[in-house]
Amino acid sequence: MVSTTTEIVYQRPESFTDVHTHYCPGCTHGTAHRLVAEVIDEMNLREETIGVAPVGCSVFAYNYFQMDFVEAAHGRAPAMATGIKRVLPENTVFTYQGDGDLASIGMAEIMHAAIRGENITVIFINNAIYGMTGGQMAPTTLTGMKTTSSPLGRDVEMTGNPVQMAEILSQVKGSGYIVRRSLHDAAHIRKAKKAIRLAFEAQNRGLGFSMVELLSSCPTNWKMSAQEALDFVGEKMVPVFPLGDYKVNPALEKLRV
Amino acid sequence: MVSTTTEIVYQRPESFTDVHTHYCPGCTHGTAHRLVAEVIDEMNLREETIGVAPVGCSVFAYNYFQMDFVEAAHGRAPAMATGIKRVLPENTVFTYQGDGDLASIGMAEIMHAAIRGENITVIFINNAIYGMTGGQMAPTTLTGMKTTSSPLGRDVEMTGNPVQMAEILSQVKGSGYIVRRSLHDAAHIRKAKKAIRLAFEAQNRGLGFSMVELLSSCPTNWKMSAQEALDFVGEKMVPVFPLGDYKVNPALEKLRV
Amino acid sequence: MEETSIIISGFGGQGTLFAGQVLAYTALDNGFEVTWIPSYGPEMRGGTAHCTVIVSEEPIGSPLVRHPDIVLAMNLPSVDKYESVMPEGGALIANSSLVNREIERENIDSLLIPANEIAETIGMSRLGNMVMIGAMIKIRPLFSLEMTQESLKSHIPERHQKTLPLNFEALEKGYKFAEEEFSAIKV
Amino acid sequence: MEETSIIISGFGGQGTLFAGQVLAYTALDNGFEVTWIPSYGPEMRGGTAHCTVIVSEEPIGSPLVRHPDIVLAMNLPSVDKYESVMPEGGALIANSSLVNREIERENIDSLLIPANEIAETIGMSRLGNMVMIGAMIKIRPLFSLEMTQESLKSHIPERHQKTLPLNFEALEKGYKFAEEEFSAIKV
Amino acid sequence: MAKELLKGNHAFAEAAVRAGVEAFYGYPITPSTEFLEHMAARMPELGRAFVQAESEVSAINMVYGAACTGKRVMTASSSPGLSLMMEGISYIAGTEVPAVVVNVMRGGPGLGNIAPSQGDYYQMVKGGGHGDYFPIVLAPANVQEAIDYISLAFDLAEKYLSIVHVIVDGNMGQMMEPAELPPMRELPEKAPDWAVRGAKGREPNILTSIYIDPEDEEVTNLRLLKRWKEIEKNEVRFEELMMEDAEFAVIGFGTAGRVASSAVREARSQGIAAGLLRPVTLAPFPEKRLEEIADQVERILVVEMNSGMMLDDVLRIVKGKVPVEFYGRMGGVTPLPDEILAEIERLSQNQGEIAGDPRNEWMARLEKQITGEK
Amino acid sequence: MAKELLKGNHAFAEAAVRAGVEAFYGYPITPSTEFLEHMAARMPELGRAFVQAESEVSAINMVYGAACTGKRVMTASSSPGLSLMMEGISYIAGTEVPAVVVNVMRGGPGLGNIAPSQGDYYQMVKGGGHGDYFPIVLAPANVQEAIDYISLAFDLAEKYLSIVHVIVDGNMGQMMEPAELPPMRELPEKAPDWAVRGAKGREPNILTSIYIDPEDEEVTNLRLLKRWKEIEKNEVRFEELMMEDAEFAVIGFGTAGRVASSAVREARSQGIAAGLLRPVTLAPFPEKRLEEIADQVERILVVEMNSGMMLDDVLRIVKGKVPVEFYGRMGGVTPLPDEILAEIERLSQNQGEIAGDPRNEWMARLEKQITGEK
Amino acid sequence: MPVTGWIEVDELYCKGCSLCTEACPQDVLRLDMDRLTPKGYHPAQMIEETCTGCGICAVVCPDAAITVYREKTQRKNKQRAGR
Amino acid sequence: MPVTGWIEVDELYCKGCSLCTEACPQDVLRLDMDRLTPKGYHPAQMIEETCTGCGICAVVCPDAAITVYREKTQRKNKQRAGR
Ligand SMILES: Cc1ncc(C[n+]2csc(CCOP(=O)(O)OP(=O)(O)O)c2C)c(N)n1
Ligand SMILES: Cc1ncc(C[n+]2csc(CCOP(=O)(O)OP(=O)(O)O)c2C)c(N)n1
Ligand code: SF4
Ligand code: SF4
Ligand code: SF4
Ligand code: SF4
Repeated sequence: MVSTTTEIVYQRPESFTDVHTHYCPGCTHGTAHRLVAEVIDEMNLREETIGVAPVGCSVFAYNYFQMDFVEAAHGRAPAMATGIKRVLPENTVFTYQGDGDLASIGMAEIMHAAIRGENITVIFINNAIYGMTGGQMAPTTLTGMKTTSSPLGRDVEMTGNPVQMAEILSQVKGSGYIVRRSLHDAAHIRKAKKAIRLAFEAQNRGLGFSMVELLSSCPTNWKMSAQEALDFVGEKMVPVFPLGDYKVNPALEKLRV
Repeated sequence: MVSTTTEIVYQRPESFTDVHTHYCPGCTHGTAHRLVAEVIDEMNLREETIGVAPVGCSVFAYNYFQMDFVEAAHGRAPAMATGIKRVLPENTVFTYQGDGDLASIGMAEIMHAAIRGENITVIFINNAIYGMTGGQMAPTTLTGMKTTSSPLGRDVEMTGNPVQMAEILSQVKGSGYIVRRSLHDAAHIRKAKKAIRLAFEAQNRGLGFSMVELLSSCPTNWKMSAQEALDFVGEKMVPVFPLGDYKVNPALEKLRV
Repeated sequence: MEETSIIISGFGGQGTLFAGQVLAYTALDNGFEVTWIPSYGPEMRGGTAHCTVIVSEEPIGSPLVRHPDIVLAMNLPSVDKYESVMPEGGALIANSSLVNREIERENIDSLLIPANEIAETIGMSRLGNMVMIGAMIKIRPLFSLEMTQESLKSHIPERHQKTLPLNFEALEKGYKFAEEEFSAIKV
Repeated sequence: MEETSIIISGFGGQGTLFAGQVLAYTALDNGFEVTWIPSYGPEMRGGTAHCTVIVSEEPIGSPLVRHPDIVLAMNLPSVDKYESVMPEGGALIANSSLVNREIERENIDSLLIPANEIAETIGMSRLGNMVMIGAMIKIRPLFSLEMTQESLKSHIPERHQKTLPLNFEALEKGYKFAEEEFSAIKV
Repeated sequence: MAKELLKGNHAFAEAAVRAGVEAFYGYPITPSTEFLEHMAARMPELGRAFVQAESEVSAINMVYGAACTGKRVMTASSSPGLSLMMEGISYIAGTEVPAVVVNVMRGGPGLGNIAPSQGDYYQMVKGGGHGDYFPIVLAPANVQEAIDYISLAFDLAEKYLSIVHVIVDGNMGQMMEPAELPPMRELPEKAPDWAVRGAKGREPNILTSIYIDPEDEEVTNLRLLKRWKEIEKNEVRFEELMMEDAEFAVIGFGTAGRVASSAVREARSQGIAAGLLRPVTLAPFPEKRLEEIADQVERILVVEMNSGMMLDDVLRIVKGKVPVEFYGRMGGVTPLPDEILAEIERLSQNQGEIAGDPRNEWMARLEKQITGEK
Repeated sequence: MAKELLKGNHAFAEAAVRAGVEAFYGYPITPSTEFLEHMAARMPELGRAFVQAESEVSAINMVYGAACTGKRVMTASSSPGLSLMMEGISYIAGTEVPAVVVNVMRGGPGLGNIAPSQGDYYQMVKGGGHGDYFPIVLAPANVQEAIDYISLAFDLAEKYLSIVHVIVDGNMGQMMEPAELPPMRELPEKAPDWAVRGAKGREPNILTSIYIDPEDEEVTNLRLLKRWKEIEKNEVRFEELMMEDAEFAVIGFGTAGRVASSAVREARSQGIAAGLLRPVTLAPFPEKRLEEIADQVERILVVEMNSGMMLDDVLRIVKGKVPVEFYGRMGGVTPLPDEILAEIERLSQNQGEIAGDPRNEWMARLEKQITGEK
Repeated sequence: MPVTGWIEVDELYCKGCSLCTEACPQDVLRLDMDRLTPKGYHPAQMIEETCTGCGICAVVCPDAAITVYREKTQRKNKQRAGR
Repeated sequence: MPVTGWIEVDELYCKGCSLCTEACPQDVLRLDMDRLTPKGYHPAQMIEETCTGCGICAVVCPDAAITVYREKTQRKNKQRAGR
């Protein structure tokens, strides 16, 4: 006996507002937002979550998530999140930060949030550039990459090598879940979502600091089409920023999501 | 045919002024100062060296070294040293920093000096406490250790684990020489001096960022006698902060000093 | 000639800022005082971009104006925004390729010009901005066509030198279109 | 009694700050206004430590004075520093264990007392500070010996309670020494 | 509760605890460190939040975060630490959330020293951070006053959704005085409706200081300014000593004002009709009262532990009605009563006009004086 | 050299290059970013130092370091970035080494927006950092002036061993104007004798801002203050428009002053005897000139792109001789000539006294106006 | 009977970045060059009926503009006790 | 003939921390409880002649207060050419 039903394979997450984002077409900030919203939906955390927006292209993140949000000073999101989490330990607190925000001006705050084992989740968007201010060099900018502040291409002699935050933060005892994922195609996006899920699970279980570094695109400042930008992530960024699990608290390993 | 001559086995280094230091009796800040002065004498660098003093008990370091010195803001010595080295690349530039200065407030500056591969030398005094301000907890304070800001002993749950800067900085590509040594007895002091020599050699050879982390004592705030404090370093600190070479540029390995 | 204020407005990517600079350079090369000031910041991304150019024989005070004497509107939002604030006797030139409505004001000079289409006839759709400039200097002859072409030639970035002839052609086509289509103020 | 200012000065570790607090507590317990202000900062480390105590029946303005009425000098540098600035008729009590010179000023009351030695006779050399206090309240009876002991008893930190008898003895010995040795102002 | 002998920093911190502070985030710095140390012991035992931050930059941003939750939060530091907080303070002000910041001032500029100073007046009162904002600034002059005003600070911060600075100098932080601590306050159980605590059964709350459209920012600036006008109307506080019939007014805040009170009493005993105005709220400044005084007295002496900062505000308000003179000590030096008395005596003789900057004559006198002192 | 059409930020940066700046350390921030971008291209090709620092905190401390070597060094940023530099600026001032800091101001407080503003007047002019120090503040109003004053800034910094701030608003940073760049200056080959470059054949040089003994710090504070008095004597600069016979004075700096000049011209053409005073050095402020003007005119209008900051200085100096009114736009809004003209017209009619804060009436008017505009 | 699906593109969100058209394994998506969204972009659309409802387009869409539906056939089995 | 040595302690620098007395392998150093340095510390001193001049005390001294001397005996050999 046979019957057909219509199922919805995918729809816009509930934790999203119905606002058109200001991101450039094809910018994977949107993808990252969506994954976070989906995870929060799945875990049913929307009403208890407090997001901390950075200064960067995602400065207006609070307009797109249907939940309580604050807007931090440039680089200080982890400090602000700490201030919140310590007085509201029962709430879920996450920061969303770019690479200039987290790896440059915010280096001390992210390091010490991890060192304290602050029980927060950090979504780290590594797009190898300063988007909002128009394409200056980030600590994550690839060697030789031309930016508006490295017009001849990043010179290792003068500016050093691209900084690998996942590797560095995994050195810190306090961290509970530190991984790097990429957003350059559907398969990797699915893996990225799993990681974000685990990061929030880590927080819920009080396992300490969790961060998901997401290799992301900036078609506008890379001066590429959306698809070219994703290809660049896959072909050029992944080799410099190896994907993988850098620190996983044993309590999470069993977990299937 | 036999003759006897009198040789001087040890004397006060030339790079020292003849000023009585303000350090507490038995404080190994003095030892560290002496080793730096000896190395600078041996390498004949006194007249081209610029030192950067921190904010901390060693704030007056410039009174004890017979060379040009500047006094940085708390934690910013690596930035100040960068500003100097970039305009005077031929000079030898070193910072001397405590663990509150380098590992707490100065985390971003030390990380980025290393990330840029800034060609400076950092002498890092890890005494597991804030000395100058009267014994508050440092990021390096041992688990369970009582300080004036952790009166019940450092609680890992609330404040995280002691931070291991040598390990963390060795993760950074730009670093040329990153080691940890201890000052708790004559043998270790001799090894520490060799390391300081190599760190300055690294700078002279343009091998990039070099740091020697020195496990040091604070009898006053640890409330111990000078010797007890050294024993504490050897017995309690060394296990938490393993001595060793964390990053050595191949060009230095051959070098015998 | 006393102070003349020009606003050039359109979508990002329509070359409004460069068009303004062409006017500014021409003014400079011909001994006028001039200021050029863009809109900047997030609204640039995706959204609209406009600049204000002021040309004068006297030193210029405010680089900004509330009531622009001349407006080059390269899209509909720009017409909607500026038509109402222009002073009597002002000149509004609108890009009919993207503006699908008439100009209502009767006490200003106005011209609808299909800048994109004209540019496409030259084979370079991005040159709609030059077409608009061409039309403008016909209707409000701050400078001659030749003066404008001279300045364009001497200030266009190296990498675009090869497109100079096309730019000239765009200017001329705009100028001609205005010559033929523009009938002075209706009232 | 109008405002009386006391400075207690010596090496770090001689208990000058605590001695001042004992006076402050005694003043408080007996209904006086009082301020206690220490020297603080690097000079504390190793170097000298001193505090200023002001006792008064009126609300106290400045907690600091230039010309202290009473000085307890526990070492030589302190005598050198304060002897000259004391007002006529002031009282200078110096710890002769560490002060190997006479007091020159003749227009002030002065007493040389071997505080360390006296303390050692009690078997607790650290109590030189209490010996000095004992002598002071004899020479300048701001409060009685009993009042002082009462307050000491009720404010001494828990961990030191057991040493209370010794502290009392030190106060008494200082008091007695002053009783016997002190002959009022020479001029 | 009876009076106890309390050390400034400990008393201030305990006062905050009693006032119901729910989070303290700070970084050690002399001469305010005992404040943090007191909190390190007290807050955890009360189950409240304490974090020794990695820096003052981080501390103020932790404060910012907690302030957004509507919890009572504060930090305490000293001069250089405050400079590092300027960005965060501007953000807090721009987001219109309540927070209390204590500054135990020391000698500057730069690393300077750890001695008592009032050299941060401009930074604290005019707003050392960027943009248009209006901090409330309280300047108590004794331990009891500080205890009382620290409680008040939280109430003002919450009433006006404002940053409140409590500024004292190192003397206040380090000295002991008899004082009475208030009883423990109840913690508020319900959250303010603007607070972020999770959007449970309501629309999300968003707290931000960004208004990308200048028109919106201007509306915000105007709202802040109007709120400030309210504060100016309601919250001016000051102390006076023998001003009723005074012919010479001394104006000083904090320790300088306190020391001046001794000098004023002494002057009176010498038959000089001196009086003291001690502003307790430096912002809002007691303008009305000063205007009255300017109409009453013959001459005004401003006394500060800096190079003459409040002096500017006094000059602005006095509008040249009477001559204003200045006496200051700088770099961590606390003036003593006899110095100020000497100034009052000089003042009471001096009929001359003060041409230009009142500091000119003082500088000449001070230079002699300190070359003498040294 | 002939005039070229130059974009503000690029012109300012190139002016610094021509003035012989040997090191630029900075961090990107709108609307000053092109300044850094220009340096990123130019400095390396000239073999001079350029570092994009990890933050403004680090940038200013890099500047501090290079300043101690006696090399010509600068940074450029915008409002929030300046707040992060306050500690470093105080250290530089306390160490008495020369440095130039450019602030391209934007709307605040907090993150605010990136539109043009003058809301950092207090922070820049009064000293947003801790302790007693006295920055020189230059406020050019057009690209040419900025070019000229950036060169001057280095000379003043070196002459007075002082911090020099050059402050403009976002309009100036973003606009293009015809201007002429100076020729390249020679770099000085010998080091100042206080500079740290290695103690070769001389006693060591030590540069620090710490004076642990308050007496020593006070001597330093006095030295700084006396130097400041010199600066006040020598370095006042301002521009005027039709002040000779003016009955109504408009006072504004930077873009506000520039826009006001259009309004003043227009007012004159309507027969209103208006004139403009545009301070170029905000510190030292043109006090003498303003005093003369206060004796000459009937009424003064202060125009700013903030909530009324320079206004305080004007009130202090005018001493109530004539009524002072205020007109400001905030939050990144640039006033237009017609607004200021309307104010001048109103002013020319208004005989009334201004009771209390001149901002009260303006606030009421502005509120109507912007609710209208929106 | 094959599993079939279809998508809807919400033009409020679509920015015409064409990541979905590139990603679609069935190659059934294109940008509609004849229409502009309210924000001025050419929106994506389905041009053939062979969509399997795999959802890949939605996964890569940065603007969550796509809803994906699938028609599902299910054969109901008799439940066996104890299983 | 044994190698012998001796030390000098500069009392300007010595702080009487006794790290040297603890470290001396010959146990020939003590603090002099009868004397105070200008800074008020009991300085270290040599109490026996059996110092080998090993220099360990100087290595551990945080205040570089110790100068170490050694009397050295050397037997001069005829130099061989080509070596
Ligand atoms: C204190 C401060 N400094 C600088 C800026 C200017 N700024 C805004 S966003 C940004 C960097 C953005 O880059 P990133 O963090 O990588 O995020 P993205 O825009 O690339 O997503 C900078 C430098 C600021 N707003 N505040
Ligand atoms: C901005 C700032 N914050 C805080 C301080 C106070 N302070 C001075 S030294 C110091 C820490 C010293 O500890 P450490 O760096 O470990 O050096 P140590 O004294 O132990 O040698 C602190 C917090 C300061 N001077 N400046
Ligand atoms: S600038 Fe780059 S990062 Fe920012 S929204 Fe555009 S594409 Fe995304
Ligand atoms: S406090 Fe500690 S670190 Fe500082 S000098 Fe004394 S012993 Fe050394
Ligand atoms: S991926 Fe999303 S935004 Fe991009 S074209 Fe497809 S539907 Fe539109
Ligand atoms: S180690 Fe040095 S300082 Fe310590 S006792 Fe010996 S000589 Fe004196």
